Amino acid sequence: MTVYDLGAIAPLLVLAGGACVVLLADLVFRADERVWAGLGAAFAVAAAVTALVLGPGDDGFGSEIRRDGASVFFAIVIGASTAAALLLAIGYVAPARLPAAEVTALTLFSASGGLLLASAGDLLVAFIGLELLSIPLYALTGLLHGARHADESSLKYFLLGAAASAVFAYGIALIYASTDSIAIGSLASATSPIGLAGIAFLLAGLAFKAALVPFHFWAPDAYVSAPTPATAFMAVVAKVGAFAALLRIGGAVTAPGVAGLDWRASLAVLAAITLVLANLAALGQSSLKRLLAYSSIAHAGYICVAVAAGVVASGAIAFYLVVYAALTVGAFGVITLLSNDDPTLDDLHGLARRRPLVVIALGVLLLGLAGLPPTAGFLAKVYVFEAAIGARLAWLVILAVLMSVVSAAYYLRVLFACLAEGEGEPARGPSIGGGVVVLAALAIIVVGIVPGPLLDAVQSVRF
Amino acid sequence: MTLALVVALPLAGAIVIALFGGRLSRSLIGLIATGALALAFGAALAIAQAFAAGKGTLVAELGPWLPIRGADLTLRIDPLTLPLVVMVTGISALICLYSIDYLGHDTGAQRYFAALDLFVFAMLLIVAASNLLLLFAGWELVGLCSYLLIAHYRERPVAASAGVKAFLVNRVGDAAFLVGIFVIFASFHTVALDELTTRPPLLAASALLLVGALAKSAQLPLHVWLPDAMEGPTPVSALIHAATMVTAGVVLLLRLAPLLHGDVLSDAAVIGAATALFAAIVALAQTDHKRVLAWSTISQIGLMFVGAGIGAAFAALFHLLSHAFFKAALFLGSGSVMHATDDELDMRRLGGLARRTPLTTLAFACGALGLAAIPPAAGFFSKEQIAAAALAHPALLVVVLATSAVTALYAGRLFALVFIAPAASEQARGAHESPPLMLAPLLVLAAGALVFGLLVSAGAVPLGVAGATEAPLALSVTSAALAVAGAALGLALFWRGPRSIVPLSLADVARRGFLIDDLYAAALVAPFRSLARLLDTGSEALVVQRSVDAVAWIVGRGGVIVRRAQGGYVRVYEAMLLAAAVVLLAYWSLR
Amino acid sequence: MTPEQAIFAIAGPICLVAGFSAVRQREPLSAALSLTVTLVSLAVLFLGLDAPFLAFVQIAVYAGAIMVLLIFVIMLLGVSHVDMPTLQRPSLGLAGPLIALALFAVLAAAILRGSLPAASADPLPEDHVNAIADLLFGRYTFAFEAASVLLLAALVAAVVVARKRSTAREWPGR
Amino acid sequence: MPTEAYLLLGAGLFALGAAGVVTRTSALSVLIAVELMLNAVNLTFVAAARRYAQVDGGVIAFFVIAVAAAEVAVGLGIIIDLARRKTSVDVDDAADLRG
Amino acid sequence: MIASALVALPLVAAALCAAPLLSRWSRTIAAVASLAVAVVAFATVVVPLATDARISWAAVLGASYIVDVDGVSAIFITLGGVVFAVGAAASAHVPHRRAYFALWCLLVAAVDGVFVARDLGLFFVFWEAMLVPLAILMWQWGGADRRGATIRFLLYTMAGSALLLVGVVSVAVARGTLDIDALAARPVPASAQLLPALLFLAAFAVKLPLFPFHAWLPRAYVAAPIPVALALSGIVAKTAVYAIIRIGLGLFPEGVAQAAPALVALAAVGTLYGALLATRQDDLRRLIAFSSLSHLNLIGLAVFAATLTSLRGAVVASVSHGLVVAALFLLAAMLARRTSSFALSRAGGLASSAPVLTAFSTLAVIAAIGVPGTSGFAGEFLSLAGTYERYPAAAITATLVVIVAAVYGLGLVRRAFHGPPLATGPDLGWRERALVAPLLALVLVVGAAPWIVTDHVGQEIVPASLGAR
Repeated sequence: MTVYDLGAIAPLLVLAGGACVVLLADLVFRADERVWAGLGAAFAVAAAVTALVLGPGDDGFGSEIRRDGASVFFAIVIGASTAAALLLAIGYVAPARLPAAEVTALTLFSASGGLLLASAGDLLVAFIGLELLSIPLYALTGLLHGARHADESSLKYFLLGAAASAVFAYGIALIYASTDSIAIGSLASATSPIGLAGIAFLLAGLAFKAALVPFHFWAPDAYVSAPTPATAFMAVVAKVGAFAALLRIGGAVTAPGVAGLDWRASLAVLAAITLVLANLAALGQSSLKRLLAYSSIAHAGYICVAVAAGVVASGAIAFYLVVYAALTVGAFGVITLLSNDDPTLDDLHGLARRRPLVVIALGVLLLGLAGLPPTAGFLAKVYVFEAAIGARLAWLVILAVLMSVVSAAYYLRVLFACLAEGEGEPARGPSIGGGVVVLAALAIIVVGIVPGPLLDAVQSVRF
Repeated sequence: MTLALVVALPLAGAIVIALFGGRLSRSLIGLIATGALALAFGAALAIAQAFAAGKGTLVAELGPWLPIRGADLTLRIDPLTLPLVVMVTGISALICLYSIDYLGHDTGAQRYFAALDLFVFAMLLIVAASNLLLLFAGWELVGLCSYLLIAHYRERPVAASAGVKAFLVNRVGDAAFLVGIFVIFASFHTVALDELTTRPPLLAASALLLVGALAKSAQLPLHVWLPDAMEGPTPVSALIHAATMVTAGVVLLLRLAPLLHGDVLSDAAVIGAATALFAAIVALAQTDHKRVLAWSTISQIGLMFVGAGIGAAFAALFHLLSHAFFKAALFLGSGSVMHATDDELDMRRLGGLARRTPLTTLAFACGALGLAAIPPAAGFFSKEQIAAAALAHPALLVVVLATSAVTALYAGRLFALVFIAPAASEQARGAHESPPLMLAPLLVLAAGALVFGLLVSAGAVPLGVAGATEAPLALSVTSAALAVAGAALGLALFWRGPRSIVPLSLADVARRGFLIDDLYAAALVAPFRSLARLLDTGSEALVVQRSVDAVAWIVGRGGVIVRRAQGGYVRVYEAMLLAAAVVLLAYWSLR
Repeated sequence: MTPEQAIFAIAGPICLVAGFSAVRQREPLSAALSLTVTLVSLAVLFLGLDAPFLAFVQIAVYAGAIMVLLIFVIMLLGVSHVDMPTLQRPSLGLAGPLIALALFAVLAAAILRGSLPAASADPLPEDHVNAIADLLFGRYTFAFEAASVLLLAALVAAVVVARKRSTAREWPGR
Repeated sequence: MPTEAYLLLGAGLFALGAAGVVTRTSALSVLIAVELMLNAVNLTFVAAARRYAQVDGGVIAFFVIAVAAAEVAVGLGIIIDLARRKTSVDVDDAADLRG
Repeated sequence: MIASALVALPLVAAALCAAPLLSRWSRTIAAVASLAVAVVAFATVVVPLATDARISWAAVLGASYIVDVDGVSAIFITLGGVVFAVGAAASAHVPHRRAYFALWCLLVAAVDGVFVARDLGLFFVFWEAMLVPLAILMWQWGGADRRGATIRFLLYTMAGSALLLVGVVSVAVARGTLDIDALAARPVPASAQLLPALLFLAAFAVKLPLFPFHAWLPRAYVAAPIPVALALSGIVAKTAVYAIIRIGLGLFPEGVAQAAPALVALAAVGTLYGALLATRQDDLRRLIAFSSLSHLNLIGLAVFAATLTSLRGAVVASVSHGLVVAALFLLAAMLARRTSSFALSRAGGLASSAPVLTAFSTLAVIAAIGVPGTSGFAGEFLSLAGTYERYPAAAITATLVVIVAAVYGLGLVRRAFHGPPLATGPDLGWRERALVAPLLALVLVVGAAPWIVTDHVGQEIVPASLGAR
C-alpha cells in the first residue's frame, strides 16, 4: 500500500473507520444517544473535508479505486449529505428510541459503499460498493419498529435488491466472459452480444439503485417506512452513487461510439418512463413522505435525462445531484420536525401559522423541487435540459418540462396544505434538524442567485 | 387663438361644471354653462367679423396628439364651416339658457349642463377639426353626449335604454367610419384633411364614411335611434336635432366632399330622398308631438342629404341652418307645451293651447311655418334651393316636392291638434305659459326661423359658400303652393281634433316607423343575443373550459392507474424488474 | 470424452434438474435441499474447470455455512410456512416461466451468436492456491478489504435487525 | 467443453432463479432462488476464467460468495423479524403498502 | 444601475413589510415603494441616466445578469408602479397583512424584473417568479373558488412557461448566449425562426391570454382578491405584451411573421369573442374578465401585426387597459360593498344614491369602450389602424368590437346604476374617490396626450426585417 493508495481511499477510510469507531465507542462509553449521531456527522464532514483537501490525484490500488475529479466531488457530496442526514437524526433518534450508535454506523457504512460505487475503477469494486451501500439500508429501512409496515418494506427492499444485485453480478460475469477483464475501461471492448448483454444487466442493476421506473418499486415503500433521516440519506446517497457509476460506465460504453447510441437511447427511454409514471403517481398521494418518495423518483428521471445526453453532461448531472441532495435532505428534514413520522397532507394544516419559518423554508424547497426560479432547482433543470438539447433530445426535454408542470401540481398541494387553516400535527420546537432545513433552503436560494461557484466546481467532475 | 377659444370655452365649461358643480346652485351651473356657450358664440362672431374683413381660413395649432401624420390637435375654420360654428354656438347658447328654467327642479342639473357643454364642444370639433381623426373624436363624443343626455332621466328604464340605443346605433356608424379612416390612412398615410383633399377619392372609404354619416344623421336604415331619443329632456332634443348631432352627417358630407367618391355621393342623395319621404309619412302618423318633430328631423336631414349628395353645398348648408332655427324653435316650443301641460306628449290629449299659451303658440307657429316651408319662413327658401338643385335629377325632384307636401300636411296637423283643436284633457285645459327665461330664447329662435331665409336670400347673411341658384319661378310657385296646400289641408282636417283618415292598422304600422325597429329586433338583436349565448354556454363552457378539465382529468386518471400498478405484491415488482431487464437485454444483445 | 466433458455431462444436468426442483418445491426445506444439490454439482463443475480451490470454498462456505444457516432458519420458523398459492393473489404462474424463458432465450441467442475472444492457449497456473493468494493480496487487495468492511457492515446490520424489537418503541404512526 | 456450454448452463440456472423469484411466495424460497442466480454468476466467472487461463474469475467468484453470505445474513434477519411479527414469511402477506 | 434599483426597491420593501415592527405601516410601504418604482421608471425616460447593469451570473448556462431600461420597458414599469400602488392602497383590512404586503412587493419586484431583464435566462427567472406570490395571494386571500382557480391559473400558465423554458434552453444551446440584445443583433436565419418563436409565444399566449388559451382567466379574476385581480389584469398580463414585443419580435421577427396570420386571426376572433361573452355576464368580475380578454386580444392583434403604428397602439392600449381595468375593479369592489354582491342583477338604480360612483363608473366604462378623449381610444385606434395596414380583414373584424363593447359597457352602467333605485348605498367617500380619481385622471391625460407614451416607442421597436412605415 502506497501513499497514493491511502490518498485515494482516505475519505472511504474516514467513513468506514468512523463507523467502527462509533460501534466500539458505544460498547465502551455510555453516552446520550444523540452524541453518536453527532459523532457520525462529524466523521461524514471529515470525509468530505478530506476529499476536498486531498483533491484529485493518482488512482489507488492499480486503478481499482479512482481519484479523479468526479470521485472527489462525489465524496464531498456524499460526505455532506450523510452529515446532514445524521444531523437530522440527532433530534430524531431519542424520541424514536432508535439504537443511535448502530444507526450511525450503518449510515456511515452505507455512505462508504456509496462512495465506493462512485469511485470504483473496476466492476468488482463497484459490485462490493453496491452491496455495501445496500445492505445497511435494508436494515435501516426496517428499523422503525412501530411505523407502518416497516418490516414489510424492509423485506420487499431486500428481496428486490437481492435480485437486482444478482442481475448486476451476472452482468459483470458476462462482461468478464466477453472481454476477459472487469476493469470499467474494458467495457469499451464489450461489443459482442454477450458483452452487450452484460452492459444491459449492469444498466438494470444501477437503474434499480437509482430507482428508475420500472426498477423503482421498492422505493416508495422503503422511503415511507424508513426512519426519516435514513430516508433522506438513502434518497440522496444511493442516487449519487448509482448515477456516478452510471456515468462512469456510460463513459466507457460510449467511448468508442459503438454502443453509445444504444446507451443513450436506453437511458432516454428510462428517463421518459420515469418522468411520466413517477410524476403521475405522486399526484394523488395523501402521505407527504410517499409524495416526496415519488418526487425523488421523478428527480431521478430528470437526472437520467442528462445521463442520456452522455458524459458531456457530467457537469449538469453533478450540479443536479448537489441541488437534489440539498432539496431532498431539506424536504425530508421538514418531516423530522413534525411529531408524526408519516404525516398526511392534512396534518400540515395550520403549519404556516405555527411555524412560519419552517413553512417558508419548505416553500423554498418545494419551489426548488418544482424547478421554479429563483431557486437552484431551476438552474439544475436548465443545466440538464441544455445538456439534453445539445444531445438532440428535444423530445425528452419537452416531455420533461410538461411533467414538471404536473409535478408543480403536487408540490403546490403540499405548500397550500401548509397554508390552509386548521389544526394539523403539532410540530416540535426548534432543533438542529430545523437548522438543517433552513440551511438547505438558504443554500437553494443562494445557489439559485449566485450559482457561479458551484457551476465552476462541477466543471471539475471529469472521469 | 379666437378659434381655440371658441372650441375650448364649452369644454372648459363642461370641466368646471363637472369638477366643481357639486357645490354650486342649479341656476349658477346653468349660467356658467350658458355663459361659456355665449362667450364661444361671441368669439365665433368675432371670427365672422374677421372673415367678413376678407380672411380666408383660420388655423389653430394646439399641439400634437396621436403619432400619425396629420393627427394633431389642430383646428381649422373656413368659409364653409364658419356659419356652422356661429349657428352651433348661438343656438346651443339659447337652448342652454332655456334649459335653466326647464331643469329648474332637476337634481341632475350638474351632469346635464356639463354634458350639454361637452356636446357643443364635440360638435365644434366636428366642424372645426383639421383632420379626420379629430373629426372622428368629435363624432364619437357627440354620440357619447347624446347617450348621457338622452338617458338623463336615468331612473326611467325607457330613457336609459333609449340612451344606450342611440349610442349603439351610432357606434355601428362609428365602426364603419373607423374602418374608413383605416382605409384612407393605409392608402395615403395621413389623416390631414387638406392633404387628403388633393388625393383621389377612394370608393370603399367613401362608402364607409357615408355609413357613419347615415348613422349619425339618422338616415335609413340607421334612423331607429332618433325617435327613441325623445326620452331625453326636451331641450336636449332641440340640441340634438337642431344644432349639434344629427346635422353632423351633413356637415361631414359637406366638409369631406372632395374626399368622397361621386358614386357614393349620389347614393347619399338617393338615400336622403328615400329617407325624407319615408320619415315624412311616418311623421304624419305620429300621435306624440315630440315624435312628429323627431321624424320630421329625419325627413329634413334627408333633404339635406339630397342637397349634399347632388353637390349643392350651398343648398344643403342653407337648409341645415334654417332647419336649425325652426327645429330649435319647434322643440323648445314643444318643451314649453310640455312645461305647460305636465309633460303631456299625446297630441290627442292636447288642444286649445293657442289661447292659454299665446307666446308659445306664436313661436311654435313660426317654427311650423319654417318646417312647412311656407314663404316667407326660412324653410321655404332653403328647400327651394334644394329643389332647384335637384332639377337635374327629376326623380329626386319629385320626391323632394312630395316630401314638402307631406311635411306641410303633418306640420298643419301638428299645429291644429296641439293649439287649435278643443282641449281634450285636464292638463290641456290647465295649461299655463312658461317663464320668461324659457320664452325669450324660444322667441329669438322663432324670429330666426321666420327671417333667416329672407336674410340669406337677400344676401344680408353670407354663407361663405357660393352656389346659390336662382330657382325658376315655376318651381318656386309649385313648391310654395304645395306647402300651403298641405298645411291648409292639415289644419282643415284636424281643426276639430284627432280623426282617423286611413284604417287604424295601417296608421299604426306607419306610426311605428313601418316596423323597422321590430325587424331589427328580430333580425339583428335576437341573433346577436343567441350568438352570445351560444358562445357562453357552448364554446366557452363546453370547449375552452372543458378541454382544460379534460386534460386535468386524464392526467389525474393516469395517476390513479399508475398508483394501482403499485399493488403491494413484491412478486409483481420482481416480475416487472426482471421483465424490464429482459427488455433491456433484448434491446442490447439482439441487434 | 475428456474428463471435463464427462463431468459436464453428468454434473450439468444434475445441476439444472436440482435447480429446477429448487424453484418448484413448495416447501422451503425441500427447496433448500435441492439448492444444496445444485451447489454441490456446481462444485463438481468447478473441479472440471480446474478451479479446485473454488470448488472447496463452494462446498465449505456455500453448501456448508450458508445453506446450513438457511436450513437452520427454515427449521426455526417451522414447516408451517409453506408456499401456498391462494386465489386472491396475483397469479404469476405464467409470468414467471415466461420471463425465465424469455431471459434464457435472449441470453442463449447472445451466447450462441457471440464470438468470445480467443481462448488462451496457456494452461492455468499449477499452483492454484498460491495464485489465488497472490491475486487476493495483490491485485485484489482493495476489493478484499472492501469485502471485509461489507461483511462487518452486514454483521452490524443483522445484529440491528435482530435487536430492534428490544430497543425500538412503538412509533405514533398510523 | 466449449465455454459457451458453461455459459448456457449458467444462463439456464439464472433463468430458473428468475422464475423462482417471481413465482415463489415464501420469502425463504425467494432467497433460495436468488442464491441460484448468484451461482449462475459464479459458474460464468469460473468458466470464463478457464477460457482465458486466468485465476481472476475464481477470485471474483470468491467475492461473490462473500457477498452472498452477507446478503443471506441480513436477509435471514429480516425474514425472522417478519416471521416474529406476522407469523408468516409469505411475501404476499406483506402487501399492505401500495399506491 | 437604475434598472437593478427598480427590482431591488420592492425587494427591500418586501423585507420591510415582513418586519414585525413595521406591521402597521406595511400597506403604506408597499404603496409607496410601488409608486416610487413608477416615478423612477418614468424619470429614466425623461432624464438621460445610466440604467444598465451587467454582471456574470450562470455563465456556464449562457445566462448573465443583464438589465436595462428603455422607453418601452419604462412605460410598462411606470404603469406597473401605478397599478401596484393603487392595488396596495386598495388592500385595506387584509388579514395577515405582513405576509400579504411582503408577497405584494415580491410580485412588484418580479414584474419589474420581467421588464428590465435583457437576458433570456434572467427573464425566465422573473417570469416564473411572478407566479409564486400571485398564486399565494390568490390562494390565501381569494374568494370562494380560490383553490380551483389558483391551481388552474398556475398550472395553465406553467404549461405555457414550460415550453418557454424549452425555447430558452434551445437558444442557449444553439447560440451560447442569452443576451437579448446580442441575440437580436444577429438573428438566426428566417427559416429557423418559426419553431423557437412558437415555443416562446406559447407562454406569452397563455399569459396574455390569447384566445383560446384563456381558460384560466375568468375563474382567476373572480376568485382572486380584488387588488390581486387588478394587478393580474392591469400589469401581469402586460408582461406578455412586452415579452412578445421584446423577445418574440426582437429575436424571431420572421418566425412571428410566419405565424402571424394564424395569430392575428385568433386575436381578432378573441377580441370579438371576449366582448360577446362580456355581454352575457352577470358577475361584474366576470364581465371585467371577458372585457379584458377582448382588450388584451386586441393588444395582441396589434403586436402581431407589428407595424410601428400598431405597436405604438399596443403600448398605449396596454397602458390604457391597465389603468382602466384597475379603476373598473376598484369600482366593482366599491359597488359590491354597497350591494354585498358582485352580481349586476343585485344592483340597479344606484345612480340616485351614489352619483359619484355612477359618474366614475361611467367614465371608466367610457374609457374601456374607447371613446375619444380617453386613453382607450388612442390605444384602440392606433392598434387597429396599424393592424389594418398589414391585415385588413382582421382589423375590420376586430373593429366590430367597438359596437359589442358598447353593448356590454353601457349595459353594465344601465343595469347597475340606471333604472329604478333597487339598490342603495352611500356615495363614495373621499378615500374611495382618492383611489379611483388618479387613475381616471391618468386615463384622460393619456387620452389627450398619448404622445407621453408613444414618444418613447421609437422606430427601433419594429423589427428591421419586417420593414417599417
